Formats: sequence, structure tokens, C-alpha cells
Amino acid sequence: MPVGVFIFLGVVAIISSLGVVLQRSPIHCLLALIMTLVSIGALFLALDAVTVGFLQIIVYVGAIMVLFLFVIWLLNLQADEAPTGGLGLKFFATIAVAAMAAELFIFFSKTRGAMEAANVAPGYGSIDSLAQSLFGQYLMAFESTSILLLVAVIGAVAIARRTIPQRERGPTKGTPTR
Amino acid sequence: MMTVSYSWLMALSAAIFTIGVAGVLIRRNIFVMFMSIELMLNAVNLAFVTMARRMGSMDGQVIVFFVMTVAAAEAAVGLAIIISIFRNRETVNADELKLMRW
Amino acid sequence: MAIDLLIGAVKAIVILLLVLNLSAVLLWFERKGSALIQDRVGANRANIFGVGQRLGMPNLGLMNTLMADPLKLFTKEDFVPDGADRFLHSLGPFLALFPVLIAFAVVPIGDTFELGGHTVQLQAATINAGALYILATIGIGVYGVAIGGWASNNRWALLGGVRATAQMISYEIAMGLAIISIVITYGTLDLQSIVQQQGGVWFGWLPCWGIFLQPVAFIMLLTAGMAESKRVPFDLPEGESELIAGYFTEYSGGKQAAFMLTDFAEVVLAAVLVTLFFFGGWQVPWLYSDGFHFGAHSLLLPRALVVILGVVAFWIKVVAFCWLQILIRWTMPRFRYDQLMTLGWKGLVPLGLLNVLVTAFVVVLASGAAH
Amino acid sequence: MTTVHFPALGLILLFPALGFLFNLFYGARWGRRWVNVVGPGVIFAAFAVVFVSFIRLLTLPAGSVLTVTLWRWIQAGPFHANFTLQMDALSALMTLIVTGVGALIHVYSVGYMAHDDDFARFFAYLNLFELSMLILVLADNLVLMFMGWEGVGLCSYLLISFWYTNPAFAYAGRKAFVANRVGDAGFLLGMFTIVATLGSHGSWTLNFGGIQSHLALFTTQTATIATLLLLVGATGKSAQIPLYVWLPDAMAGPTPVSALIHAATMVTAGVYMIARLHFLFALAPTTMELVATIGAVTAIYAGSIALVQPDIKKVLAYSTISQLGYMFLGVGVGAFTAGVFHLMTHAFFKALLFLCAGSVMHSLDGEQDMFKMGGLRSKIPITYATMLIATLAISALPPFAGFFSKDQILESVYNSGHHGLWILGIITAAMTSFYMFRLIFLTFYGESRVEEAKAHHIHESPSVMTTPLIILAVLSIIGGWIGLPEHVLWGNKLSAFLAPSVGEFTPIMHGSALMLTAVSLSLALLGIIAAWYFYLVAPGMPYLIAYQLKAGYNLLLNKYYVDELYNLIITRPLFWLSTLVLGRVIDAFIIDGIVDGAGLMVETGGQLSRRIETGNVQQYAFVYVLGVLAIVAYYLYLVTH
Repeated sequence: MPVGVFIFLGVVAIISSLGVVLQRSPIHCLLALIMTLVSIGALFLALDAVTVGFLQIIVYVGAIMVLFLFVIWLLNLQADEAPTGGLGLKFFATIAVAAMAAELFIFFSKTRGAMEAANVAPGYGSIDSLAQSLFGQYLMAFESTSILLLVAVIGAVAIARRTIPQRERGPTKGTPTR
Repeated sequence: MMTVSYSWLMALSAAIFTIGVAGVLIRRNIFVMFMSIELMLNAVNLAFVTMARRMGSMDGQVIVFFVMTVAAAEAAVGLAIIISIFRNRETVNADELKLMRW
Repeated sequence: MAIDLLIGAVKAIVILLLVLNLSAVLLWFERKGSALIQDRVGANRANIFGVGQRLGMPNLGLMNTLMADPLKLFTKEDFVPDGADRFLHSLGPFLALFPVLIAFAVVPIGDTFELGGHTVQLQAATINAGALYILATIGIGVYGVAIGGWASNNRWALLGGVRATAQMISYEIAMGLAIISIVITYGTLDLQSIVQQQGGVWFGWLPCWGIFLQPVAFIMLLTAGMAESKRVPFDLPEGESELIAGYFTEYSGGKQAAFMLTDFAEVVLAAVLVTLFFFGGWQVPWLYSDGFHFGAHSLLLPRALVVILGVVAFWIKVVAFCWLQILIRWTMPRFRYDQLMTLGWKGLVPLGLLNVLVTAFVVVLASGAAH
Repeated sequence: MTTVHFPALGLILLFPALGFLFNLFYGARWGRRWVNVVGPGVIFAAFAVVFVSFIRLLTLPAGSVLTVTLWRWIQAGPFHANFTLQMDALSALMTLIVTGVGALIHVYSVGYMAHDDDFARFFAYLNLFELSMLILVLADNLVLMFMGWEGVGLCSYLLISFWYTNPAFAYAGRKAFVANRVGDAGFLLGMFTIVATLGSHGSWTLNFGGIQSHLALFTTQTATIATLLLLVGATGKSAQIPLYVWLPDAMAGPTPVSALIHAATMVTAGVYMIARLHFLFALAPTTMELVATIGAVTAIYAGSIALVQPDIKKVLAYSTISQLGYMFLGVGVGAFTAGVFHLMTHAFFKALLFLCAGSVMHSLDGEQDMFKMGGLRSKIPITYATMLIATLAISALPPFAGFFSKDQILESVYNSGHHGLWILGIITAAMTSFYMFRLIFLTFYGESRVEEAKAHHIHESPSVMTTPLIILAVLSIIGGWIGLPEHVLWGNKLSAFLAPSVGEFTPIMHGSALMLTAVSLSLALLGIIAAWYFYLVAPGMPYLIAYQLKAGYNLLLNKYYVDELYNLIITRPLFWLSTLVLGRVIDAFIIDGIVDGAGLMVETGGQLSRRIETGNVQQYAFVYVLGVLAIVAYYLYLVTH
């Protein structure tokens, strides 16, 4: 991919992810997160992972993040008040995070090679090649994820459903109301 | 024409990942912590795609696909939990959710 | 290189302008059309120095739609309510409009042709995963209304935003299923090739349009598209009788214009998709790359003319479907919200799944028969 | 001396075991009818098997042994004791008594417990007792025998305190248990001595056969030590001085229990053990002397107490002790066959006496005081008749069973040169006949002294109770005939049968035997006449004597104050020691200190470590991140080096 593209997307991604962490209002954080996801998706596209890139945007941005949005609305989350206490933990956490960043950078700086268009087969990242892997080598995993999703849906409903006693629920359908 | 080297992309994913970790460790709002976790997931996805690209294999992308699926499930359940917590405790502040303690 | 960039820029601008103008014109269509349907005169006032009458033209009120309204809107005060999130409040409309407009980037408005040794794709961006791209943009489109409704600090607006979001997500699924069945049918995500495969005829006379292959998908796509455009009968997010104006209650001036433009752009998008997937895009019945062929008879035409005919045909189809949607809008009552959800989740989604299943079976059997 | 593999012996144990399990787990649920069938049924089955094995044994040359090894039991280094049963003449006789008399008593119990709700538990215990007793007598090694030994002790405890809701009964059970523990300790130490002695010479065994074959390894000294210790066990189980005290109290249990355990079978275990180890005892003349002395003294001592007891069962209890004294006397002077012979006859008539007493009490709603009876002769004739037979038997009047066995003992005592013991023996004989007929006269003759409340519904016991009485009565008559004196009719079949397993019985010349017999017989008759005169002719006389010799009378009535003595010198100090020293000091401070200390340690540790669980998610996450850091650092190290 062109260096310019990488730099642009990378900067956007980092800034917006910082926004996720640093902003007060949950909805701003959410938008920042969406921004990050979109830029990462764009990076996927630039990495010839076309299908996954679009899926990233469709699934993450188009579905999961909307779920977050709904929850923000449902709970009517406002901006956090000024953080109180726990500064010691924050301090050490910052140090730990810095250390982790250092480690990871050293670690990944050992990754060699640069992107040439040459080293991928034609049709790499296209939906058929993905499908070949998904429905070939990873079929079992694919099917089991469907079960996972089903379970997740049921679990989510079971957890989040508010159980209302009959009297509060009022007259149910079919019962005469007067 | 100069091209991007993989180490840059990995560094980017590392940066996003650590930012996510910081969010989990520092933010008090469990909701934002949750979002930070998504951030970390995506950083990992980026690393996967990068390496897949480098090795010219689809496996990394397949894993990303699965990560998305699991993330969807995780989001559903996690948000449901957050909702029920909020119903019972009227807060999303992690500091006030300390029931599981001595 | 440079020329390619130039061509690209030209294409982009042209398509964008086309869409914007069409959206604007649709507003006029709507006014006159509704007037016709409701046996009114409709827009008929604005008239520049009576030029129209002097030329003996009937006063179609074109002016106050195409010039007076935009002037009025863009000169109005940009009002932001108290306690609203300023940034998001102004971000909302453009977050809504932007994705819809970029969605048109992959739309092939005509056949490819040679120009001075350059292969010109009549398509702003030649992405070979066009269908996915469109779905992605539509997915992003949700946020505009959502943010707009939330940032207005107004419960009607918020309710409208919630409704809009829920509705759009629900119908995105149906739309996605419809598009998937099309993709399975044509075995590609590339819109251009989908259109090209719709060339030619069956039985010597029937155009090979997708409508004949995927009638169910056609219904679903049309319905979902209209739902995406949040207009009657799917206009609950902005139902005047319930929520003053839904998510743009608190908007005025340019931002409101942007929202309205979004609606019309979505109408156009729905029309474009239907055209592309089911009515052969720029394909003209019995017109081949070298001219008309109808049975034994044939009428040869120059290549340029063929391409132009294709482009014209495409836009005619699009306008026709926009008109169809407007008719539907002005003839049907509004759903109740539970009816909306029922239709989406209990009607279209299962239907779409079934359709995908059947399509997949048929395709597999056909390919099996092929070899 | 041949050894025959005879698996059927296993069945002898199997039946009571099954009965025990059934009565324990299903008895109460399935109801009285089943228990009444199963409880005695299994014993009858066992008796049948025993009888078959007995016949098999008779067909073999004298001194043969039936044996079966059920499984390998204890395996400790060189030492090993298998679960092996063996039946020689002695065991055969014992098993016949245990199962035969036991079966009859089971049947009797069906009637006796007819009104008790806890019948299932009762029969479960009885069957368990039968099982243990059979193990005891069939065991081929001391360890297995000790297992049965303990088993019978346990059952005795359970059955004495069967009506545990009555504190006095529970106390009696505890007393019996403790007294038996003392004896058992002696038994154990005796075993250890034997093992040590044999093991030090490299032959690790406790099989009777093994011990017998390694007798050479014993010096007189070791043999004496071992036998003395075993004797302690014997006195404990067989209620001899000094450990007899539990037996009188053991009468708290249901009367069939007194009959089966505390008259016929268990209490004879000591005698059996001595007879079983006769070869070892033979090595220790000192012990033998002691055994004889203990026997004689116990006999006359208990007999004297029995003279004045008002309680019918107490009289029988002391007479049991006294009769056991006879047996000890017999085996003590080396007349093992005589001792075992008396054991057998005693089992018959003493069981019968107890059952009759039970029948009497049953007819009088559990009245035990003989001074509140009288004149029952016509009201419960069968009981009267059978009890009279038993009394004649125990009073050693020919031709009843007791006559022959007791006569043999006294003869052999005299002939072995213990004339002092012989005199004690014949005096005891006189006492025996006196207190037994005193019992008869007080109970069945004279005018009725029964309380009004009980007087009107005196009834003969049901046939299920009387039938065993009759059978036992027959046995009490003819039981002695298998051991006739030498040269009389068929002579002494029994000793001929037993001789190989308990050593030769030395026959004596006939002339003096007749003289001795005449003496003891005349004394017995004297006792009877005295009883007749005191309690029928001149009923006031006993009171007069008791008034004249108040001190002696009270001494006897209070059993020489031995219980009080034991209380003073043993129980009380032990009690104080355990409550004050052990309880208040060692238990309260040291043991509780250790326990509480452990608990406190854990608790404080928890108090400290629980601070880690702050419930703060981010803190956990922080620690987690530290872990990740460590891991990544490790991999970095791997990569860079």
C-alpha cells in the first residue's frame, strides 16, 4: 500500500483510539471507536483483505457498534464525572502499559519484509478464497460459531430481560379491560 | 516507490492494543472498558491480517472472521450483563461494583 | 497516469452531480406527483419574471423547488438547541448524507468503452466487491440519524433516532439477504459484471434481467430500500403525527436540507440498486455492443451511441423506480411500529433466508448439470 | 490326624450374616412376619450345615479336622493370618451348642419380643452375635478368634443396653463393655507375647496348629506369661474373679439374651479358649493352678451371693458365674473334657432356666422379685415342669445332665490332688441345690404373693415359647448321657470324641468315684432339704437367720460390696483423672489448643490473604497485565538470545 495511505489511516486510527480512552462522554468514545474500526477496516482493504475489510465495517460498525449505541441510549449514559481516587492504580497501570508498549514494539520491530504486491496470489482475500478456507479447513469451527451465536443471543435475552410481575404488566392481550 | 514494511503495521497494532489496555486499566466506566476491549480485539485483528498478508495465506483472515463472530457474541452477552447490572445498581462505575469482595 | 486520475475525478464529479440533482428533482416530482394524486395543483407560485408565461410554458413550479427552497434553506439560521452536543449536532446530517453519496461510487452507469487508448469504466470506483461495499456504506449510514437524533437533546428527536436506527438495521438484514441471493445467482460481487451478465435475451425475446431470476429478491430489495429511505409507509422515524419531525425535529437550514437530501439520495440509491440487480442496469433490451438485434432483424449502431444509449437507459430506469417509490409513498398509509418490525423480522428475514437457500440449491444443481 | 477341605463351613457363617443384614436393613420395613421367619430361620439353616459337617467329621478317623480358607486376610511382612475356618471335635461341639441352643432361643425370642416394637433390631443383634460366636469357635488362628471375641463382646453390649432408653440398662451395658475391654486387653497382650516368642524364632504364626507344632519354642516362663495374660481375657469374658462384676448387671438385657449370651454361649468363650489352647496352658503349671483356684473360689463366692438374692434373674446370673467357676476348675486341673462337658450340659439347663425365668416374668408382666411370686405351679404348668427339670439338672441329681459333668469335674479335681478345691467344689454343689430350690419354692410353691394388678392375668406363655422349653428340658435330661462314667453302659463317648483335640481325659478307678459321687450327691440333697425346710415348712426362718446374722446377710445381699470397692479404687479415681486432669487440663488446653490453633492459623491467613480480593476489576486486570508482561518478556528473551 502507498506509504501516504498507511500514514493517514494509522494516524487516524491512533488518534481515534486515544479518543476512545480519553473522552468523557460514552457516545464520543463510541464514535471514536467507530472511527478506529473504519480506519482499521480500510487498512484491511489496503492489505488486500477485501472481504474481511468490508465485513469488518458491516459487522463491527454496522451491527456491533449500533448495539453499543442502543445500550448507551437505554441506560442514558451521561459524561462521567471527574474521576475520583484510584490514582495509585492509574499510576502503576500507566507504567505497566508503557512497559507493555515498549515490549511489543521491540517484539514487532523484529517482523521483517515489506509489502510487495508480488507475494500474494491473484484473488487473495477475495470472498471465494475466504470461502474456500471457511468451508474447507475451518468448517467445523465455522459451524460451531453459529451455535455460539445462537447461545449468545439466548443468553443475552435471558440476562437482559426484565421480569415484570403480572400485576404491573397490566391486562394481557385478550383479557377485557374496563 | 517506497512501500510499507510489515513492522510498521505491527507497531500500529501494538500501539492500538496498548491504548486499549490502558483504557481497560484506567477508565472507571465499565462501558468504556468494554469498548477498550473491542479496541484490543481489533488491534489483534490487524496483526492477524498483516501476518496473513505477509505469509500470503488466508488463515489469518479466517481467524479475523472468527474473532468478529466471537466479538459479536461477546458484545451481546456483555452488554446484556451491563444492562442488568445497571438495572440493579444504577451505576456503570467499576469502583462501585465491588460486591465480589471480602 | 494523470489522464487516468483526471478521468476518475471527472467520473466522480459527474456521478455525484447527477445524484444530487436527481435528488433535488425528486423533490419537485414529489410535490407535483402528490398534487396529481391528491387532485391538487401543487407547487405553482414561484416564477422568475414571468419568463415561463411569456414563453407560454405551463407554470410547473419548478423554480421554487429547485431554486427558492435551497436558497431559503441555506440562508436560514442554523439553530442548535440548548444543552445539545454542538459537535455531534452538526456532524449528524453529514454523517447521514456522506455514506449514501459515496455508495454511488461503485455504481456502473454505463458500459466500458475505449477513449483515446484508455479503457474507461463508467464507474467512479472499480471495486470488485461492489455489493459488499454498498452494504458497508448503508451500514455506516445508520449513524447519521442516530447521532442527529441523540445530539438534539430532544426526546422526540431521540425517539426518532432510535426508531430510525432500529428500522434501518432490521431492514439492512433483509437487503443483505436479497443482495446475497443475487450474488449467488451471478456468482460475483462485481456490480459491473452483474450488469453485463444481464445482457442478451432468453427465448429470443425476453431480456435476461434479474427480475426473472429473483422475483422474491426484487420484492425484498424494493421494500428494504424504501424502509432504508425512511419514507411512507416506513416513515415512523419522522412520523409527523407522533414525533414532530423525528430525528431532525431540532434541525433547520442547511442541516435539515442535508437530511432531506439524504432521504432522496436513499430513494435514488434504492432505485439504482433495483435497476442494477433486476433490470439490467444500463442494458437496453435487444441492444448489443454493436447494435440492436431482434430475431433476424438487426440495426447496427456506432459504439459511442450504444454506450450513450446504455447510460440514458440506466437513468431512465432509475427515474422510473424513483417515481414508483413516490407513488407508493403517496398511496400507502403508515405502518404501526410493531407491524414494521413484524414485517421485517418475521416476514422479510425468513423469506430472504428461504430465498438464499433455494437459490443456493438451484445454483449448485445447475452447476452440477453444467459439468 | 487328617485335614479335609470342607467349603460348607463357609455357609455356617453366611446364613447368620445374611440374616443380620436382612434384619438390619429390611426387618423394620418388611415387618414382623418376615423377621420372625428370617431371624430364627437362618440359625436353623446354620445348625443344619453344622450338623452335616458334624456327621462328616464323625465319618473321618478321630482327630480329623474340617477346614476351609475363605480368603487371605492379614498379610504383614512374614506374619499372615488367613480367614480360615476349622472344625475339629471341640469346635464341632461348640458350634452344635451355639447354633442348636441359639436356634431354640431365637424361636423363644419370637414369642418373647412379640410386644416389642424394636424386634428387627433385636434379631439383627442376635444374628450378629451368632455370626461372631461362630467365627470365635471356628477360627483356626488367634487373630480371627479375637475378631469373634470382640464381636460377641460388642453384641453383648448392644443387647444388654437394648432398651437404651433406661439409663440403668445403658449403664449396665457400658459396664459389661468396659469389663470386657480389660479382659480383651489381656487377650491381646497374650497374643502379642505368643507372636513375639514364636517370631523371635522366625516362625510368624498364630494358627493353633502352628503354635502347637512350635511348642518347643516356649520356655515355661514365656508360656506362663502368655497364658496368664490370656487368662485375664478368659476371666473377663467368662465372668470370673476379678472381672465377673458385669454379668449380674448384664441381666438388664432381654431374658433370651441372658439365656443365649450370658449363660449358654458367650460366657463359655473363656473356657473354650483355654481348652483350645490346652497344650499351651499345659506348659504353664502355675497358670493352671491359678485357673483352678480362680474357678473354685469364684464358684463358691458366686454361689454364696446367689443364696440371698431376691431377684430371680440375679440368682440365675450368680449361679451362672458359679457354674463357670466349675468349668474353670475343671480345665484348671487338666480335665478339659470334663470342663467342656459341663460347658455343654450347663448350656442346656442354664439356658432352660433363663428361658423359664423369662417365661415366668412374661406371665407376670416382667416381675423379677421372687418374693412377689409364689404359687405359680398350677398357673404355668409347662414352665414349672421344665424349670423343675432344669433345677434338678443343675443340682446334679442323676440321671439329669448336670450330674455327670459336675461329677466328672469333681472327680478329676479330687484325683488331681487338689483336695482343698474339691471341698470348695462340693460345698458349692450344696449351695447350688439350695438356692436353686429356694428359687423353685419361692416361685412356684406356697401361697401367691403376686401383686393384685398382675395377679388376675397370669397366663402360660405361647407355644412358640414353651416348645423350646420342652426341647431344652429333654436335652437337660439326656444331655449328660453321652458322657457316662467309664465302664458304665457305653462309657464316656464324649471324652473319646473330644480327646484328640483337648488332650486325654485320665480315667480313674471306679471305686473312689462312687464314693465321691455319693458325697456330692448327699450334699446336693442336703441343700434341697434345707431349701424345702426354710421356704416351705418354716417360711419365717430365713428372716430370723437374716436378722440374727445381719452383717453376713447384708454382705451377701450386697455381693460383698465388690461393686462399691471397684467403684472406690478404680472407677472413681479414673473418673476424677479423666474429668479433672485429662478433661480440664490436657483436653482443654493442649488438644483444644492445637485444634483451635490450627483453625486460628487458617483464619488469620485468610484474613490476611483475602485483602487481595478487593473486588476491583481493574486491579485484577492490572495483575493480569503484569503476568502478560512477564510472559512477553520471556519470549523477548527467547527471541533475542
